[in-house]
Amino acid sequence: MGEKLLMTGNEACGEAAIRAGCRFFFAYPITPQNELLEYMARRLPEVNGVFLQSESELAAISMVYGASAAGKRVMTASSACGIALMQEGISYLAASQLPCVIVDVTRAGPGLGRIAPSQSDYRQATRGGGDGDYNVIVLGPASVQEMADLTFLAFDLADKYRNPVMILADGMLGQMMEPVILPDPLNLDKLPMKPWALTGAKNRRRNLILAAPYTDEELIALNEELNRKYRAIKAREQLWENIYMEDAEIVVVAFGTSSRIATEAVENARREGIKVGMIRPVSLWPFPEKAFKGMDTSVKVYLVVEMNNGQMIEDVLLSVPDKSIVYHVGKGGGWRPTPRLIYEEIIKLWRRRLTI
Amino acid sequence: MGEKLLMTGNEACGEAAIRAGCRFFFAYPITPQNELLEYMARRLPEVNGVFLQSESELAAISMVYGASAAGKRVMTASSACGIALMQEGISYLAASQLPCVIVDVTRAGPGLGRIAPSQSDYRQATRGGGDGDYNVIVLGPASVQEMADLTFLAFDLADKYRNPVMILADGMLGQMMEPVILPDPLNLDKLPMKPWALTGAKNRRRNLILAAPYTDEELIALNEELNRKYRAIKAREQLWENIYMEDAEIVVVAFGTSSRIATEAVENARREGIKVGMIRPVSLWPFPEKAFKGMDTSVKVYLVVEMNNGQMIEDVLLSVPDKSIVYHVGKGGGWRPTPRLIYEEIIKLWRRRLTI
Amino acid sequence: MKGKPLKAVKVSFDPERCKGCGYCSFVCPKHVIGFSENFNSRGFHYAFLNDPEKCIGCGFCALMCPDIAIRIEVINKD
Amino acid sequence: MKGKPLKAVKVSFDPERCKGCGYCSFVCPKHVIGFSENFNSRGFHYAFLNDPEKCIGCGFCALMCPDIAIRIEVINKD
Amino acid sequence: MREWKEKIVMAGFGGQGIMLMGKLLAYAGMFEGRNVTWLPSYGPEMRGGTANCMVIISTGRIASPYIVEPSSIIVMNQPSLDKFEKAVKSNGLILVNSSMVNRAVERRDLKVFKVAASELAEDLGSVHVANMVALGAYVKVKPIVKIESLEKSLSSVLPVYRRDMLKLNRRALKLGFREALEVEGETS
Amino acid sequence: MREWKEKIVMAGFGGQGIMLMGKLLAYAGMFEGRNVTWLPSYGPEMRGGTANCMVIISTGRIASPYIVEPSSIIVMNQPSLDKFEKAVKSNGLILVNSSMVNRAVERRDLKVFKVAASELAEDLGSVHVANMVALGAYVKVKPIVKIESLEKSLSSVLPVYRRDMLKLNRRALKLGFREALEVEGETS
Amino acid sequence: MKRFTRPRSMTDEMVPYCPGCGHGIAIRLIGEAIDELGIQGETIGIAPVGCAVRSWRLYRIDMMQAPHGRGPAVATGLKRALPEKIIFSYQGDGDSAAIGLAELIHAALRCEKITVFMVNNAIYGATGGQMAPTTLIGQYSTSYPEGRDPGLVGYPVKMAELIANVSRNSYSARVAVNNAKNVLSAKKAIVKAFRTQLNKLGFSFVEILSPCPTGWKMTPVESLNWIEKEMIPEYPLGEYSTPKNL
Amino acid sequence: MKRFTRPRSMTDEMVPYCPGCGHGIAIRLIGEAIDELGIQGETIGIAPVGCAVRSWRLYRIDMMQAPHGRGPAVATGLKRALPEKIIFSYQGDGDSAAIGLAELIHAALRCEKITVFMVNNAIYGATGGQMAPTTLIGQYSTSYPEGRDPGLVGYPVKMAELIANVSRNSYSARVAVNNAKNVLSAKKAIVKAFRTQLNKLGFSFVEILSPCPTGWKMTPVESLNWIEKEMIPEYPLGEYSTPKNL
Ligand SMILES: Cc1ncc(C[n+]2csc(CCOP(=O)(O)OP(=O)(O)O)c2C)c(N)n1
Ligand SMILES: Cc1ncc(C[n+]2csc(CCOP(=O)(O)OP(=O)(O)O)c2C)c(N)n1
Ligand code: SF4
Ligand code: SF4
Ligand code: SF4
Ligand code: SF4
Ligand code: SF4
Ligand code: SF4
Ligand SMILES: [Mg+2]
Ligand SMILES: [Mg+2]
Repeated sequence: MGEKLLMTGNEACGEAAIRAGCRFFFAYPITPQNELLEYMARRLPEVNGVFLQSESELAAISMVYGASAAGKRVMTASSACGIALMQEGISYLAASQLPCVIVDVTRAGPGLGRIAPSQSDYRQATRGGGDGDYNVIVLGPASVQEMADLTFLAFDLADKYRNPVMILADGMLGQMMEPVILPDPLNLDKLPMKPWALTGAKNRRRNLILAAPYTDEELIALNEELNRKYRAIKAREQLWENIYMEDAEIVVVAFGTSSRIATEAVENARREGIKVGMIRPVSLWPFPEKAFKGMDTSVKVYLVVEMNNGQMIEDVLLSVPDKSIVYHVGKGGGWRPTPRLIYEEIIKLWRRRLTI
Repeated sequence: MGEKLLMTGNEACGEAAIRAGCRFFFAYPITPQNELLEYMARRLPEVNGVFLQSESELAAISMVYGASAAGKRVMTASSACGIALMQEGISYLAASQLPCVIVDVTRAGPGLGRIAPSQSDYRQATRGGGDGDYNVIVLGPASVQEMADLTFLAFDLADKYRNPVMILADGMLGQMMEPVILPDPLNLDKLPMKPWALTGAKNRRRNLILAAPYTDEELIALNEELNRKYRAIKAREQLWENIYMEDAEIVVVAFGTSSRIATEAVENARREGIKVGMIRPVSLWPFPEKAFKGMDTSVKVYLVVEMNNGQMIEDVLLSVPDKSIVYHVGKGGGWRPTPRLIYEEIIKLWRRRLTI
Repeated sequence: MKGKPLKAVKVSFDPERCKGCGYCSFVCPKHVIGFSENFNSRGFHYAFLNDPEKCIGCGFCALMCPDIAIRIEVINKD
Repeated sequence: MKGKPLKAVKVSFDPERCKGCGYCSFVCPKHVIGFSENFNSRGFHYAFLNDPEKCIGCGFCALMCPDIAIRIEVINKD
Repeated sequence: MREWKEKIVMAGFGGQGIMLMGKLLAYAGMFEGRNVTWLPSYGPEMRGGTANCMVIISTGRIASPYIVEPSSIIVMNQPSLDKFEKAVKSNGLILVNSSMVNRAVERRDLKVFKVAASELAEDLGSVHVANMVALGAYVKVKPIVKIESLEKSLSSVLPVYRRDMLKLNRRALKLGFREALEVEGETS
Repeated sequence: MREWKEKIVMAGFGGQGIMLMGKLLAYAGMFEGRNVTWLPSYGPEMRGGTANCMVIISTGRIASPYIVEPSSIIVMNQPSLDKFEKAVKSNGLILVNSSMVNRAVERRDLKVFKVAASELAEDLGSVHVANMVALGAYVKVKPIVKIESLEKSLSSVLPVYRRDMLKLNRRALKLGFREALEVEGETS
Repeated sequence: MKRFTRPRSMTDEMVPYCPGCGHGIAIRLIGEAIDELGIQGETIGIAPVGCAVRSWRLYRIDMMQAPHGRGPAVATGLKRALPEKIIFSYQGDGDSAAIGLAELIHAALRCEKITVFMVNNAIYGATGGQMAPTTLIGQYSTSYPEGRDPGLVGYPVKMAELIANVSRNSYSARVAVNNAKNVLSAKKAIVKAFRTQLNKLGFSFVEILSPCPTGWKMTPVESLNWIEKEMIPEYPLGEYSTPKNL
Repeated sequence: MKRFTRPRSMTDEMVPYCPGCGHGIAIRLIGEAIDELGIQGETIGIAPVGCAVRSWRLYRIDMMQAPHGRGPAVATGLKRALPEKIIFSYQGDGDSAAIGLAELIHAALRCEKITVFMVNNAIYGATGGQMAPTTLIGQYSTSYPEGRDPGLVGYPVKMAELIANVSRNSYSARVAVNNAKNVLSAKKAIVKAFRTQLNKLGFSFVEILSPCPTGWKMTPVESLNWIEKEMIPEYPLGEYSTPKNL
C-alpha cells in the first residue's frame, strides 16, 4: 500500500493500468479522455512501455487487437462517438476471446454532442453496439480511488475470462482530483501465462486467433462457448455497494457520478429520518441482479437516477421483484442532477409510500 | 396494385425503396446484402437516381448524412459488422434529426462471423450502438412481401419523425424468393416538403444541420426534444401480428425468419389441439408492448424464439405482466431452429402448464 | 492592396471583438497600432490606432485580423 | 529454373487437389499436360501428364499451380 | 381441392445451374396460382463444393422456406446424394442424375427415379442444360406443375444474355420429361 | 472535533491560474488529513471566456464534487462575480480580486472580502501570481487550511518548468494573507 | 464606399476561436471568396469535428456538421444530391490527414466535384495540442512531449502533394496565412478551388498553413514566425496541380 | 532430393480458393520466402477480411484475422508488442485500398517495420465481384455492370506508387503472377520485402496482380491473358522504392 496522492481520475486510471502490468496503450485524442492519453504518453516510456497515438479509433482498437493477440496487457481509451467507432473492433476482440481494457470517459451525446459529463453511453457499453451475441464486462467507478482500483481489477478480469473489459467513467470522474492510494505494482514476470498468444510458432504448433471459425458449425460452437463464459461471469462477477440498505423502504439506484450526487441526497434525507437506501451498481455488465434478489420484500419503490434518458432503468426493471414500482430521474445531453432535486424526489416518494 | 412477381427479399426491398421515392443509395459490399446493392446499381440509373459504391461503411453512412441533409430520400444497406461501423454515423443522423433508411441483412456474429442468417443484431439495432440517448425505428420483416411493404413504410416513418429507420432482415429473407405485390410508385413531386433541408440559402435564412448544438443548455434541450419524439413514436408506431391468439394459453414470441419457422411449429401444435398462439413483433423499436398489455391474464407462459443467444427476450420481459413466465429458445452464430424443436418446446410447456 | 498608400481611409477597431493577438500591429508597416491597458469584457487588452495620422490605409492589419475586428472605410475616394 | 531442361525429374499431379484451372498446361513449353475426362470428388476435370517422356522438368507448371497440386522430384541428379 | 405442400431440394456442383432450376420450378408454381418459396444455399464468400436450393410449392401458406425434411430431392452429382439422401422424408422421392452418380440409393423407403441428365444434355448440344433435363424428368414423375408452365416461365428466368438458349432449354425440358425412368427394385 | 465541509468555487479568466489555485488548496487540505475534491470546469474544445474550479474540503466524506451552492467563492474578474454571486449560499463568503472587479457585491447576506490581487502581484514582479495573493487572502479570512500547508504544497503543484517561481509564489501567498480586507458596510 | 469589412456571406457572430487562431483568417478568406464569386445562395458548407466545427456560426449560408474526418464523404452525399450547388468542407489537418484520410483520398480519386479546405496547424487544436500527422519532426505536442520522433511515429504527411499525386483533374495548392502577402495568395487559391468546382472540372483542395498559438504554446506573433521559419520550409507553398481549362 | 514441393511453412490443407485463383500462387510464394529465409518460427501472419482471410488455413505459423481493412493497424499492434518478430499482413485490394486505405498509408508514414502484401485482382472477389478501387476503366463489375466510368466513380488507384510516394524508408514493388517469369520476380520481391523488415529498415509493401476468374467471369486462362493485356499496362510492374542499405 502506497501513500495517499492527489490525482485526477484519468491519471489514477493510467497509473493503475501501468501497475497492473499494462505496457501498451494505443489511443486517439478526444475530450474528456485526453489527460489519460497524455498521462500514458509521459509515463509509458519511463517503464519501457509503448505509447502510440493512432490515426483513429478504428486503428487504436485494431492495434489493441494485435498487441492483445501477442499476449500483452493492453489498453485503449476514448469517449462516446470514439467508442462507437470501436464497436466493430470490440466485437472482433470478443469473438476472438482476447483480453483488453477499454476506457470510456463518456461525454454527452448523441452524435458529436458536447464534452459535459454524461452517462448516456450506458447502453452503448453494456449492450454492445457491435454485431453478434457478445458481452463486454463493464465497470462503473464512482471515485478517483475506484478509477484506480477498478482499472487494476479490469486487467485481471480481462485475462481471467479472455474478454474485453470496459471502464465506464465520465468527464467528471476523469478530471476531478481526489486523494487516492494506488495498488502496488505487479511483477511483470508474474502475470498470467498465455499459451494461446501469438509469439511465433517456434518449437510448438501454430496458434491461431480467429474472429470467424471456418465452418458454420464451429461458429455456433464458439457462440455456445461464449455464452457459457458469459453465464459464468454473470454468476461470479456482480459487484455493487449497499448504502443504508438495512432498513430502507425506498431504494435509490445510481452508478458513477450520479451515485455521488445521489448519495448526498440520500444522506440529507436520512438525516431527516427517511428510510431511504441506495444500491450502487459497480459492475454494470454483469448487472448486479443479486443486489435486488435478496431484497426485503417490503421495498417496493425504486428511484433510478441517471445522467441520461433512462438506460440502466431497463436493467433495474429486469432485476427487481414483481410488483416493484420503479421511477426514473434523468435526462440526456450532459444534464446533471442536483442533490436537492433527488432529495425532493425521495421526499415525494416517502410521502406517497403509504398510498402505493 | 401491381401484379404478383417472384423476387428475392433484397430485390423487393430495393424496388420498394425506389417506389417510395428513394433515388440515392450509398453502400459498401457485404454478404448477404450484396444483391440489394447490385439491384440498386442496376435500377437507380434507370430512374435517374444515384447509386454510389462507397469506399467503406463509414463513408456510406456519411454520404447518407449528406444526401439526407439535402432533403432527399436516401438509403444504405449493410450487414452485422458493417452496421457496427455505421454506429457513429447513425448517432449523428439521429442527433441531427435526419431521416434515412438503413437495411441490415444480418449475418451471424460476433466479429467477422459467417454469412449464415442470424438475428444477433437485434441489440445492435434496437439499443443503438452509438453514443448518447437516441433511438432508431427498427422494423423486422418476415416475408418478401414485408421486405417491400416495410421498406416502403420506412421512408414515410423516417420523414415523419425525421429519424433513421432500420430494416432488420437476415440473409434468408434477403435471398429467398416469394411472390410479392409491390406498392405503387410515389410521385416524386408529392413527397413531404422539407423546409429544413440544405439547398443553398438563396432568398431565405440559412438552414443548419447540427449534430452538436453550441451550448450545453441547447444540447440538453435537444435531448428533451428527441425524448419527446421517441415517446410519441412509442405511443403511435407499435406494430405486431397476432396469430391464433384468441384462446392461446401459451404464447410464442418471434420475429422475422424465426417467426416463420415458429409459425410452422405453432400450426402443427394447433392441429393437435394445443392452445398456443403467437405474437410476432413487426416493429422491434418501438417494441410492441401493447401486444402484451391487453393480454388475457390467463396467459402466463411465453416462449421467445430467436436466432441468437437471447436478445429480444429482454424486451419481452419488460413487456409481459408480472408473474409471467418467459422461456427462451435460441442460439447465436447462425443457428437455425427447426419447426420440430419449437414444436417440442411447446409440447413440453403445454404438459407443464398446469403445474406452473 | 499591395501596400500602396491609399488616401483618406478610416481604420477602426472593434474593442469588443479584438482578442489582442497582435497580428495587426505585427504586420503594420507604420507601427501605428497599440494595445489598451484595459481589458475588454472578455479579458483581452484590445488593439487601437494610436497614431491615425500615420496610417497609410494599406489594409494589412485587416487582412491579418482573425477576429474581423478591423474595418477600413475609404472616405474621400470618388 | 529458367526453363533449362533438367534431367530425370518426376512431375506428379495430385488429382484430388487439382481444380482443373489449366494454368499448368497453359505455361508448359512442351504441351504435355492433359485433362482427365473424369471428375475428381470435387467435380473438377483434373490435370495429368499425358506425355511424361517429353517433359523437360522446367517446373513452370508447378510455379503456376495455385493449388499446390504439382510436385517435382529430381531423381537422378548428383 | 386437396391441400398439398411439396418441399424440393435440388443439389449439385456449382455451375450446374441448380439455382436456375429451382427458380424455374418456383415460377411455374406461382403461375399456377400456388404459394411458392425459393431459397438458395448462399454466399459467394466461399466457392467450390456443392450448391443447393430449396423450393416449396403449396396450396396453403408456407411458413418456413428452409427445408429440413424434403419430400423430394433432385441430385445432380454424387456428393449431393451423399449429403441429402438421409434427410428425405419417408416415402419421399429422389431423382438422380445418373450421368454423375455412380452409386445406388441406399434408402429403401423412397421412390427413386433416374435420368442421364448430363449425357442427354450433351446429346442436345450443351451439358449446361442438364438441369433442364432433370427438371423435366422431375415434373414427369411428380406432376406438381405442368411442363407447359415451366416452358412458359423460362423466358422470365433465363438471364438476358442467355435468351438465345431458350429453345435449347425447352427441348431439354421435354427430353427430360420423356426420359425419366423409375429405378426398379430400389423402391420399397 | 467539529464536523465541517467547505465548498469553494474559484473563477476568473483563462490564464489567471485558477486551476492551480484550486489544486493548491486541495493539496493543503489533503496534507492536513481532510477529505478533498477538486473539479475543473473543463475542456479545451472551447477557449476563451471564464474558467473555474470547485474545491471541497471536509472532515467527513464528500459525496458530489460538483458544487451547486458554494460556501465561498473567490472571483478573480468581473464576469465571474456576475456568474457566481447568485449561487453562494446564505451567510457564505465572497473574496473579490478588487484589481479586476469594479462593481460592488450586491447580495447583503454574505461576508465580502477583497484583495487587490493583480496589483499586488504586479508589485511583486509578476501578475501571474495574483492567484496566490488571492489564495493567501482567502485562507486568512477563512482559515480552513494553514498558510504553511499551502506553502508546503506548492512544490507538488507547480509544474516542473515553473519551479523557479517557488519563492515568488510563497511571497505572494504571504502578501495576500496580510492584505485581505473586509469590505465594510456591505455585509449584513 | 467600404474598403474592407466583414464579408456579406458571414454572420455577425464573434469569432469563436482563441486569440491569434488562423481559423479566423481562413474562414474570412473563404467568406470573401464566396462574396466575390457571388455564390452565397448556392453554397453549402460542411464543418467537421475539430476547431473547424465552429465555423458554421460564421457563415450566412446553409451549413452542416460532419463526423470527425468524414467531411469529404458527407460532401459527396450533398453534391450527388445537389449537383448544381457548390459544396465545400472546411476541415482540420487531424481531421483530414489522420482519421479522415481514406475519405479524403477517395473523394480525390473519384474527382468528386467538391472543395476541401484543410487547415494545417500541425497539431490537434481542439483537443488541446496532441500530435497530428502534420506535426513537424521534433515539434512538441502533449502526446509526444519530447517532440515528434520519426523513428517512433514516422514522418509528416504532405497533403497537397499527395492529393495532386492521386487525383486526376484536381486543383491542389498549399498556402499560408502568416503574413499579408501569403494571405493574399491564399485568397487566390481559395477562389481557384471554387472555380474548379464551378466549372465542374474536378476535385479541389487547398491546404492552409495556419497558426494555433494555444496548441503550440506560443504567443500569436511567435506563431506567425514559426510558420515562416519552420513550417514553410517543410511544407512548401504553391500549386501542385491545376486541372486543364482552369 | 525434392525439387519442387509444398513449402515446409505451409499446412497440408486444400487451397480454399476458386479454380485458377491467384491467391493460391501468392500464398505459396510467401510460404517459399518464409522457408528460404528460415523465419517460420519467428513470423506471424495477419489475414484480414476478403478471400485473403482464408490464408490462415495454409500456413504453419502463428496467424490471426483482422477486421476488414485494419491489417496494417493490427500488424502495428503485434510489431510494437513483439519488435523482434516478423509480422506480415496479407490483404486484398478492396481491403487495403478502399476501407483500409487510412490504416495502410499511416503504417507507411510511420515506416512501421511490417510487411503488407496486397493482392490486386481489380475486384471484390469475396463478395462476388463488385468494383474495387483498382478496377480498370471500363471493366465490368456487379456494382457497375456497364463498366467503370471515371466520370462517376473516378480512376483506379496505384498503390505501389502511392506507398513509395508517401513513405520514407520503404520497399514498394508491384509484381504479377500471370506467368512463370513474373512468378519468379514476384518471389524475389516478396523476399526483399521480408528482408526490409528483417534488417529493420522500414515499411515494406508488395502489390501482386492476381487473377480472380470468378469475379471477372472469365476462365482461368483468359484471366492470365487479361492480366498481361489489360492490367499490366495500367499497373506497370517494378520496384517503386527501395530503402537504403537493402
Ligand atoms: C470520432 C471522434 N474522435 C475524436 C474526437 C475528438 N476530436 C475533436 S477535434 C479533434 C482533432 C482536431 O484536430 P484538427 O483536425 O487538426 O483540427 P484543429 O482543432 O487543429 O483545427 C479530435 C481528435 C471526436 N470528436 N470524434
Ligand atoms: C466491415 C466489413 N465490410 C464489408 C465486409 C464484406 N467483405 C468481405 S470481403 C470484402 C472485399 C473483398 O475484396 P478484396 O479485399 O479485394 O479481396 P478479394 O476477395 O478480392 O481477394 C468485403 C467488402 C466485411 N466482411 N466487413
Ligand atoms: S491600414 Fe496599414 S498602416 Fe494603417 S493601421 Fe492597418 S496596417 Fe497599419
Ligand atoms: S489582429 Fe484583430 S484581434 Fe488581433 S490584436 Fe489586431 S484587432 Fe485585435
Ligand atoms: S515441368 Fe515443364 S515441361 Fe514438364 S510438365 Fe511441367 S511445365 Fe511441362
Ligand atoms: S495448375 Fe494445378 S490446379 Fe490448375 S490444372 Fe494444373 S494441376 Fe490442376
Ligand atoms: S486550439 Fe488552436 S486551432 Fe483551436 S481555436 Fe485555439 S488556436 Fe485555433
Ligand atoms: S472469388 Fe476471386 S479472389 Fe476469391 S477465391 Fe474466387 S477467384 Fe479467388
Ligand atoms: Mg489541426
Ligand atoms: Mg480484390
